[in-house]
Amino acid sequence: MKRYSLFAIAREAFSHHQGWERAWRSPAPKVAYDAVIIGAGGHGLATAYYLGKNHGITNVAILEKGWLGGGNTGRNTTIIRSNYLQDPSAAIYEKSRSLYETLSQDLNYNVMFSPRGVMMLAQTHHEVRGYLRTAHANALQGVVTEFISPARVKDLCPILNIDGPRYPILGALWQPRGGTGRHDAVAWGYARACSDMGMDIIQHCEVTGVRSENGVVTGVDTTKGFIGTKKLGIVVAGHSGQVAQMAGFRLPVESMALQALVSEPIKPCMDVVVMANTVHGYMSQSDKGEMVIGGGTDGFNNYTQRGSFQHIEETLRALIETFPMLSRLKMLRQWGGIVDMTGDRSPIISKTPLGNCFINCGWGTGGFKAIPGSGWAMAELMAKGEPGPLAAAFDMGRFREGRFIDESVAAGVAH
Amino acid sequence: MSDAVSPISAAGSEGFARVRQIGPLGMVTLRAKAGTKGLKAAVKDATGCALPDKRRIVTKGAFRAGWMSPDEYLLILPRADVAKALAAIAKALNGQHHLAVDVSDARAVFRIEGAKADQVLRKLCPVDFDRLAAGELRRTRAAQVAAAFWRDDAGFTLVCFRSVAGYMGDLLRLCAQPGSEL
Amino acid sequence: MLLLTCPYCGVEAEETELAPGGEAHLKRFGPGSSDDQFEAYLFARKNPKGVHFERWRHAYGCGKWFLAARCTATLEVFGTYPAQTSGPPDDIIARIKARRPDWKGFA
Amino acid sequence: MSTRLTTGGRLIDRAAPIDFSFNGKRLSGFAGDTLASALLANDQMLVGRSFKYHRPRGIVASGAEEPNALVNLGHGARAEPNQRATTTELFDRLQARSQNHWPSLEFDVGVLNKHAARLLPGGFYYKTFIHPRAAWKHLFEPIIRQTAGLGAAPKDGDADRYEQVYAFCDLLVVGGGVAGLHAALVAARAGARVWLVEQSAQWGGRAPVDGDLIDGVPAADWVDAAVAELAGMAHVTLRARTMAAGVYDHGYVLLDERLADHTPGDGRPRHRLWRMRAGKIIAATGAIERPLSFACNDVPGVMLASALRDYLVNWAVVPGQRTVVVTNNDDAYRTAIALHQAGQTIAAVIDARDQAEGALPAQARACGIRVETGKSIARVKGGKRVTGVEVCRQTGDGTISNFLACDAVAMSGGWSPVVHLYSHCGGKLIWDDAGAMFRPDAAHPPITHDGRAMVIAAGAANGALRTAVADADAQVRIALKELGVKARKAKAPRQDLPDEAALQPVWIMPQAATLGLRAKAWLDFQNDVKVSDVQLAAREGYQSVEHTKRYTTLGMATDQGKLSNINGLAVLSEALNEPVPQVGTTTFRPPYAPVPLGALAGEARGAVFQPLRKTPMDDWHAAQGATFEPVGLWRRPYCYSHPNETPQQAVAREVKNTRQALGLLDASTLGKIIVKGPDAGRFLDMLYTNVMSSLPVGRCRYGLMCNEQGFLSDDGVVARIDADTWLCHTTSGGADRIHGWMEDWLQCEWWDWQVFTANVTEQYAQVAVVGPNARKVLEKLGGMDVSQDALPFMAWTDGSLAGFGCRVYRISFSGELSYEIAVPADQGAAFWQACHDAGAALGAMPYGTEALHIMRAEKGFIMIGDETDGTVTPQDLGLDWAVSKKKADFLGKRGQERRFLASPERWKLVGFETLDGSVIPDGAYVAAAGTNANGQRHVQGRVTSTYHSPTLGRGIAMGLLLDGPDRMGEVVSFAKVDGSTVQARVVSPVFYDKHGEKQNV
Repeated sequence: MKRYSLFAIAREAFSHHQGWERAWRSPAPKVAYDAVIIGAGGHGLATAYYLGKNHGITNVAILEKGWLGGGNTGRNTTIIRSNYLQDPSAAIYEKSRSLYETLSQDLNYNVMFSPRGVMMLAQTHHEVRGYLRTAHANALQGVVTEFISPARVKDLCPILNIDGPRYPILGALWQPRGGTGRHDAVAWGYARACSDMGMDIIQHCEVTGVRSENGVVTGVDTTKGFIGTKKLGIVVAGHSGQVAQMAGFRLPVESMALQALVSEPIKPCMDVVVMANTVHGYMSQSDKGEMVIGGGTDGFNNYTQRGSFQHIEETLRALIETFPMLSRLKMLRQWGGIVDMTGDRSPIISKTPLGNCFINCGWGTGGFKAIPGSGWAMAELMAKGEPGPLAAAFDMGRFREGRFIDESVAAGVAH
Repeated sequence: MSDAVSPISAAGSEGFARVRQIGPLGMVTLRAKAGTKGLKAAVKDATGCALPDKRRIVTKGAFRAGWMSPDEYLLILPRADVAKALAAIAKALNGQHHLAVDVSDARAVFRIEGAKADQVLRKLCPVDFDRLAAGELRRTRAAQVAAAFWRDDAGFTLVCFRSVAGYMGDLLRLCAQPGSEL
Repeated sequence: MLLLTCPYCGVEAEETELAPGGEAHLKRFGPGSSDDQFEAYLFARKNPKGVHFERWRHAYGCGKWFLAARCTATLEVFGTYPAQTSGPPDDIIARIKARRPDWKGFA
Repeated sequence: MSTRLTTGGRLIDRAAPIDFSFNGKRLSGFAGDTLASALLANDQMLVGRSFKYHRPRGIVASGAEEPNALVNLGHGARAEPNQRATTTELFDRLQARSQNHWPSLEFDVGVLNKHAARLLPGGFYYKTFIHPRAAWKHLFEPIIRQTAGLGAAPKDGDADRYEQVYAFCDLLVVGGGVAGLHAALVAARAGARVWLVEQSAQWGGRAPVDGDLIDGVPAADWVDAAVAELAGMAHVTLRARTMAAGVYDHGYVLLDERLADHTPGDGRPRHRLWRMRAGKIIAATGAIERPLSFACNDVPGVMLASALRDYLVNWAVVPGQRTVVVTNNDDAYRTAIALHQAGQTIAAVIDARDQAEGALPAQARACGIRVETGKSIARVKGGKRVTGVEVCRQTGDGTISNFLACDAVAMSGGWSPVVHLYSHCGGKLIWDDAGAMFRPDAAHPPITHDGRAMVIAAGAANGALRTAVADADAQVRIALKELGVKARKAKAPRQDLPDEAALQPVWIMPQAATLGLRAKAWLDFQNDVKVSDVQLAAREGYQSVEHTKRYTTLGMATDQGKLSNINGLAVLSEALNEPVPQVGTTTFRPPYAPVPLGALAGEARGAVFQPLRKTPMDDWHAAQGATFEPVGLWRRPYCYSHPNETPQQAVAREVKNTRQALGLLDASTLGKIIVKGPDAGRFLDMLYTNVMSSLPVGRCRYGLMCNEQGFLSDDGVVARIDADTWLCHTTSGGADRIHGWMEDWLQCEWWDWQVFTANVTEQYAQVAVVGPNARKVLEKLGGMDVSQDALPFMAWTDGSLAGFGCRVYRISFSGELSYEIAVPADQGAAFWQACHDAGAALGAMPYGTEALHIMRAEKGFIMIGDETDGTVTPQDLGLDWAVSKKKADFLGKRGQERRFLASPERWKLVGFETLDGSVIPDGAYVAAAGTNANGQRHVQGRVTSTYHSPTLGRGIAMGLLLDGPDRMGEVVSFAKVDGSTVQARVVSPVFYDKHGEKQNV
């Protein structure tokens, strides 16, 4: 693999950039692999990458029905944070965040991780208490967060109206090492590294069936023929239920549309990520200058990658109240992604009823930030057949036992 | 005992339509399944009105009976007549499963009047006003709260919950501002 | 922005007048049920990409819960019907089959 | 020299001059001008800088597709970045500033010369700035951010207001060109309820500009007649300046009407967002001309041929004195002919086709215009404006054959139908080889709720570039048929257009352009994406059209690729050696053109941002200067500070006064639901964890509700009113949720049970009269017996106090002698005042929510939302006594039997008393020894409520602790965020009046 660097660019500039090689190969599938991963989104590619890097398993195919990174990886609001309340969540998101810190160097691909800081506004007394609780939990979990004053909030984000008549800002939970990344680059960087390890990324290859014998997966039928495998990982986000159905089991997930939008680009005016849960909205400014805004989730099952517009309106009302200067900016583009929501809104990284089949799903609205950590934990599960400490709590069995990992507790809502 | 005080004290306003709060009115929520024995009589005795059909409101002078859901009616009457109405209902529906309760204080009522009164509500309610039938009681959403209204005498009567009377008054005035005619 | 007709009051209501309520025709399991049954009741969802039966409440209207048959892939609506039914009515099944000949039926 | 001609201009009113300024320079135009036409009339060719290389940019187009002419408009509370000059109507004293340059538009230090630009090919940032790690955050990213971003961020809120309106129609026709007008006429004459919207201020679209004849009359006259006829029909709505921004499911369309953009400050809402629900949508949105990709096609003065024609015909503006037209089709000859007829000089028409023998080329030649076929532009010369073009053979590599001096270039690469609205909800497109364009695939339209087509494209938007009216006629008839509307039989108007020869697709000019030329051939003018960038992406494996788009940023600028997408796609398909349809298109997403966020938020700002629920006593609270806090959508007094008193001091005073004398609380927000019927008792036994059916009439009982998981969701006091009627109190803000919960079970599960519910929360104002003097004040109010005998603890009765008809409950959430009195809401304020008047001599003071919280915590009463968080069971809180063991079933019972909930290792409620009397910090955890496998400290408990108790003069807390009730007396340590600890003793959560003597007197 030709390494990327400023010098490489300078060298290539003389030949009008004719010398760059492909970032990843486009091979035809082999007859069989040691491991097949369904889904070449961020999570699937990261799983493959850590299978190779941490466990030496490189005879791997990653199957993608569309183009790699084209699902939720390519349509999220790119927020990276780990200020979660519950121990299992904090562990995996913090692992993820720490992997993001060096991901550009690890992959030799600039994923533009930008640790500009994430603040979650507290706008009611109840929310203040919730975030103080998270701050205490984070201190014991080794996650660096701090509950900051309204003055500090204003200092970090001057365009905020902290004296809103309805919901004045009472403080914020501040994670200085949270931030954003370039979503496409994460998928592309992992893809390039996987391809470089000899793994086959097979795009436009839809899985149409999962074959198993005696409770063990033997391979998958695809639009490019049957592909045999010793291990199968299902990492397909919004379509998890569909693939699980092919494998013969039902998941505690529902697929719903989550929406986002960007404004037209403007000069830098906001250096941090702000989340306002009381009024339901979050926003950051991309390197291009667009205000990147996350909206709400529809309450009904939907596979259309477009949602209902009232959620966009609700979000914008909330954000204009919080950031009055937004009013004359313009919405450039809005879109939706299909997220899979579990019974406790926390993910699943789990064994399945099939012995050599593993599933990673249910990231709901929070998948992008988890990509490296999720891949790390899923790779460990696939390699060893048993979950490591990062994945252990995210098994499917928790729903039967009532052992929830409920983060809504921290979102400042009672239930 | 003091006089009843309306939810908001602000005076009416003149925009391109006239908005004012009216009342206090008497209101009774009556819940009974259609076909309940004595239901017709109960509504008649309480209001003098016939039992309204689906989504209709029947008017008889100062008395009204509106269809709210398959097993719910809203009776509107002078405040002083509420006790009498409740007694009449109890009598007519004696022994039948029903629920009748005074909700006079739980509501705020607005009048929106003028040739363009509908335009005010078009800004707030996802309702096709061109297709709103005469005598139709429409329950819907007005901006961010629940509301019910009907059309009569060159205007609309709108009912919402008492606690959001201020919000509703502000909204109606805002939407009736001169210069924002549709 | 869905448009669903409330089978009780006949209003063709837009989504903002409604509240979604998840999968329809779930059977409640209480005390005495097995872990499997209870887990399935609370969590296992069909989540189909295609014909789906679901609950809606006409929250800003007559307040009644009703059920809808809808395609989650196209958002096409096959019909709505009262909540007081244990399975989809025949006319709705027929309508779905007419439009989705390969639909496997309600199970 | 760009200038205004002395005659002509169908849209301008020369009698109405308008002053405006650009970059502080005073300029003038006419009413009817756009900012773009006025700038051109003033020879302001240079209007901005590109996003990445900061190259000089001029106006390219005449409508919403314009990528370059974006300005900062207005100032202060009316400052708006990225406003498109081509769609901005000129108004008096308009102030515009160019963007994305420093220090000035003419001299920008950000400009990258060709050598530096070469270092920044598409996707360059992914390949560099990797080392050193810290440099990205601290060095590279800030530089990139500063150079990107276009317009300046507004600083203030918005001076304008917005509104939204719901609208309904049978047929929405989008586009006021001749196709749209005709479609609307057919539908309107058939009696359908029709809306016709047009994004610009004028009707007619291109036809009047091109001088078409319709039914033998000039298009402009035909348009006037059509508009007049439509305007005269009551069931037709016409809206100009109204853009269909997005099509959503089930016929929902957002229409953005620009009411006062051109009349700022006139008191009208600035924009009005129509939330249209249409039975069917006709997209008669026309087509957009494509640029051609030749080197330096981005130099100011290079424009779309159609735009140049628009400026000439509509505004009498010509961007140059000597124009070169470059084309691959006949249509562009119209521009040459129009310029010639206006007395302008055409240097030549450069036609990439080997032959140009159609009617229009013939007419051009007849005008004496030089036509060079088989030729293309190798390179445009000039910096901040065109000085000439180098001409070469289209089939070659760019070897220059001749040079043509000129100061404007009109280019045409063919036309692309505007398919956005067709695509927003999933309509499919097909590639039309003849027209080299994507057009709607009528076999795969976006469908609506009934499974039928939601959007039908008509006219040029449907690919019928030259038969727009006839196509519109056919399409509207299809639409009407599906709507069940019978259309009158009539022949479609005849459009008389000269014959046109086929266009020849030209994606790169010349065909075999050298690397150097391709690296200068712009596809996306705003984002600086060139032919070479797309080819690089293809070479590097970013071969999906979405990969290419994202890697190069093609089509991601504020014009969303209206000019660049098809050209980029075609270049990609050539690079991949795959046909265009196989490469596919990117997804079209709303909005069609950017819409102000303020318009999308609508009226909901300031006072009506959200509904604010107020109790009947709210005015009193406000008059007393209460500090409010939101509780759901309610606002409640948090405390009532006296002058010179901090909120903390006020709270302490309110607690002490209530405990020592008399406190009055506005408890009106408490939820109140009547449950009545033969099965009501049975129903409540299912809803509550304890038994409610056995509650005697006249008595009250505290009850808990769980969800099916078994976790606590609400609590409150239930009163039995009569044999089959109960009144259930819920938490403040919980009434609607719990009422909905009840109705859900009654309607969907137990629909054969005879139970009716009614939410009467707002029917009553409720006052808690609390403290040792509570009874005295009620006696003073007089009217009923409120003695312990007549009204014992946990009983209720109806009666009257001071003439107010009321219901009095002997319940206590403070531990004091307490009455809660419900009166009709309309009398709430008066009753509240009466209580204060009567209580004045007894020490009555109001108290707020914080004092309420403290007093309940002193008593060890749980608070839903504090002690519970959705993961806590009644058993966790020591409320086993309120969970029936006898009932076979209740909501949550089965859930509580699950392993994790039934585990003996759950954290349980206890009290905590700090050894030093301090207050345990909110949210603190009790750490345990060691760490888990993920390196996190083990924990064994946490605080749930923690306060300074004014009554006890020290910190008190409740919390959950592993094996808590078995550890009374043990000292545990709470970890503070700073790493230090607070030692606290495990005690009973009841800190005050442990035996409940005070409340029951």
